[in-house]
Amino acid sequence: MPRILPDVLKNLFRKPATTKYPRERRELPENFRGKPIVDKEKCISCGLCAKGCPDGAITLDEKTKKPRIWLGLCISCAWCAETCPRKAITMTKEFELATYDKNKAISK
Amino acid sequence: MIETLVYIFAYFVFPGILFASAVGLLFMGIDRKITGHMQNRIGPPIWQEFLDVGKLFCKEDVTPAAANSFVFNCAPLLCYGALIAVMLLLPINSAQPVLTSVADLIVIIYLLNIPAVCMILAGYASGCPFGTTGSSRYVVQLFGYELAFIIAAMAVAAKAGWSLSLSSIVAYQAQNGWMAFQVALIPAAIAILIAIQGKLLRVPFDIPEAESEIVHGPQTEYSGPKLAILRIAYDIELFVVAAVIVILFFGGPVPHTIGGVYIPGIVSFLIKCFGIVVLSTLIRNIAARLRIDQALKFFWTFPTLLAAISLILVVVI
Amino acid sequence: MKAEDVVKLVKKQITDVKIPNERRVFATVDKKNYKETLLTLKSNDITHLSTITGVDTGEQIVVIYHLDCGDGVMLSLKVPLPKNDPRLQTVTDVFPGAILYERDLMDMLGVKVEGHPDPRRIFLPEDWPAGKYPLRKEEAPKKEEAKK
Amino acid sequence: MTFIVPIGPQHPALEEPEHFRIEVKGEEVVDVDFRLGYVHRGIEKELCNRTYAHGLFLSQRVCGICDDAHSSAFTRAVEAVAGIECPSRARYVRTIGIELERIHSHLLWAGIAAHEIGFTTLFMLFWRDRELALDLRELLFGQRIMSGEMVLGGVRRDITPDKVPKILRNLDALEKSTKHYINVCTSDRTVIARCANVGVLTRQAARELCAVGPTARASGIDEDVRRDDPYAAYDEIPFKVITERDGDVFAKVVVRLREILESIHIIRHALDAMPKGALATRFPKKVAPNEAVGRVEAPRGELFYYVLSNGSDKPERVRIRTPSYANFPTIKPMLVGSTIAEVPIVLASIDPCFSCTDRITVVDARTGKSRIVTKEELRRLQK
Repeated sequence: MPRILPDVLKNLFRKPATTKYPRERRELPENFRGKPIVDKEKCISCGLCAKGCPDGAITLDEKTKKPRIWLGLCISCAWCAETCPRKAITMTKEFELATYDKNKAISK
Repeated sequence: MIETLVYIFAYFVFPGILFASAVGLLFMGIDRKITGHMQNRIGPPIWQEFLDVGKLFCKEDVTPAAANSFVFNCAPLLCYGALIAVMLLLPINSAQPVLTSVADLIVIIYLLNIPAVCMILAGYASGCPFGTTGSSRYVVQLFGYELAFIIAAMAVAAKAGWSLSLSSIVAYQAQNGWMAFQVALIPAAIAILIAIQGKLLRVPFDIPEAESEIVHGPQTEYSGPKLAILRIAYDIELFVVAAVIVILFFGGPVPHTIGGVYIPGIVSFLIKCFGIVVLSTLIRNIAARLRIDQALKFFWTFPTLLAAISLILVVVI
Repeated sequence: MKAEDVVKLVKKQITDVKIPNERRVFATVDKKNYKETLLTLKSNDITHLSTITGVDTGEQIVVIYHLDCGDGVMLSLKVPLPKNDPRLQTVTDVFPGAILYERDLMDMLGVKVEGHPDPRRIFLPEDWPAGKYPLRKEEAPKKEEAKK
Repeated sequence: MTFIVPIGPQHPALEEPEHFRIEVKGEEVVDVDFRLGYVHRGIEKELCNRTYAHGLFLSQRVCGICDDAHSSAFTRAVEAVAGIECPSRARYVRTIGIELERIHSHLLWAGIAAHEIGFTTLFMLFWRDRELALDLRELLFGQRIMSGEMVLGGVRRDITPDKVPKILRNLDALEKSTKHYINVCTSDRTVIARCANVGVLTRQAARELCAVGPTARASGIDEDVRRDDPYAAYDEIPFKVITERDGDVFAKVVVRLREILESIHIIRHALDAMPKGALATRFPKKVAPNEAVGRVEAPRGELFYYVLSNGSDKPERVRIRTPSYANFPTIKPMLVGSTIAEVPIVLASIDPCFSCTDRITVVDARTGKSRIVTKEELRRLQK
């Protein structure tokens, strides 16, 4: 008698482990690293984040000198969030970043 | 004139194309849903098979250059036609099948083999190495399970007074109880249930279509409507083979009255078929796929022996 | 097999031995007798060749054989080769596992390994230009293309 | 007449692109020749072009599954080059990260192996329980796979005491289900039929071809970098190295599943023996010219890094030799003589990680003649 049989029959009455993803969402732990966002007021445009970013995804805006993160290159390693002296950059819980428009893939 | 109209209605609607396809696809959908829950996941909705087949019909129809196009194109149709023919010859809602006194057990067994032969031809004709490997495996497996299947069917025919016609078998079972409960025929019932696991290419024996080794075996090169027809044919085969087993072993379309509620023949027939499909799904979910040589060795020893024992028991006693 | 007695084994052939910590030994051996060194090591049942590294130091190509000599001691044998014509005998007869690392050397650094059983190109595409070797010094990496 | 069954580069059994040409006589495999290089990204050249801190993020992405292994090997090599010693609390957090990754990597492999032999239920159950380990990594390090936990000289995020109960709860559930799976795999007749004495790698062949990791340990070679050459906190944590004798696919399944139990044991021990202390030390920008070897026991075997520094803030040469690269020659002795049905399960049994290998790839060909089968020849052979 295969030992997996009781397992399979019990599964029939157990709650399925999978969820209907787009409709039901799983809550994420608090230090989840998703899309980085920049808080313009706190930022003193020191440029540390742009130097520290491993992929060079952060460039300083010409006029406002505030960081602009291109999500195409960003690997959400939260290195900028750590090295920022004013903690201006924080990691959100957002991970669905697919867009059709390249210009939208920038975290202002 | 009325006779041909009845026949046309029977062919296209009731036990024919519409009914068989709908029930087959529904059974397969429920089968996938149960498999999902057995693997602790939600699984697709029950009507998923209809959606899949519908999508496939809208897809482009491709015939590979290297394929032998005539055989490649007409294999699915032949396979589908044979199964619908079997549906007409089975006593579904009453002891009399649609085409009375034309066919008996031998024709049924022969017609049930045509889908397998078509698949083998399709595999060789598709000109892709996976197809050829899949077909050669299918031939080996065909000899494996067919032996047990035929011996078990003969045992039932012998028990029902050496008559090969299905209606007489159903009639025999109506008088003195289901065949499966006869002591002599219990080994044959077990043997045939294992044999259909091989006939329907279900997991312990889905070697011709081993998706991790040879992609989809004979059906690798199929796409679009041809693949849709093959899918419907496979689902109907699932229903038809279960139907044959119900007729041979579990009393066929016999109306019951349980607790004052009158259950018509066709409903009890469908329930019993569904029972067999669920049993096959259970076996599918608790075993890994065997190699072709192991499968052949298994088929020729265990189920064939059981079927032979019950045949001897029936003939001797 | 401690680091010191690994060094004692092949004392004669190796020069400028460095032992940074008790489980690492770096040594250089000359092109002529690197094969016997490997043979003597193999005879003292050091069979695990971790890998073969090729380093292009500008004026010469150094081929390093990294051998795991049991309980964690790692011997790295360096064989310097002239840049213009780097040539080596194969060690697949001593360490069959090296069949792949040598093909990697041939592809990436252009070191000719004679007697290799199957000197096919290993991972560069067939139509890769013959003379170019990616890990050589003169192959400068492509400039960072302009970002967004 | 032998004909060639091409498997890959796109094939349901292979989760990454590689191309195998299996020369077959009927069902029996006569010869194996594979061609890789489809995911080659030239990481070694790129590492010499980045500073050490940025190189760490790149080295993590050599392999999609074992990123902690690569970052611990890179940090071990670079810290040895720079002569930096990482604080003890960071060593414990690193050990926990590495062992959690070993658990989810082994469960991932077990699921794929079950899929290869057609046991879809086991495949689904393995991957359901893998979520327990991935949830832990998400809780502790922020992301399921690319944890980015290690930094040169220490660790970025601490394991605070309030997370410990959740870790222990998940570990208990994992232990219970892994024990159940070991019973299932060792007792199920169809699994035994498909895995026992299939793709056998004899101990002598494994030693000669320098196989590493579970592939070698399944053939009886008692080698484990965590015990022989301890790094992180492995010298302070007692654990057993698991070996089997007969070297077939079944032994590899058992070795990997029992290693999961060992990993759970290591994490529990590391959790309650974690010392207080700093998380990271400063890492100098420039590193004096030096060379060092960093070895780590990745889930698939011994991962080897060699770093040569030249005084600037960029390494002079980084050599990465991944475990799958070492295990690849062993495929030939395992496969020749078996049947096509066994090819996927034997290929999967060394748990090949082609993105790892492809940064340097490998082709093992039949000895003597080497010929490239052209497209037409393949087509003609198939007729």
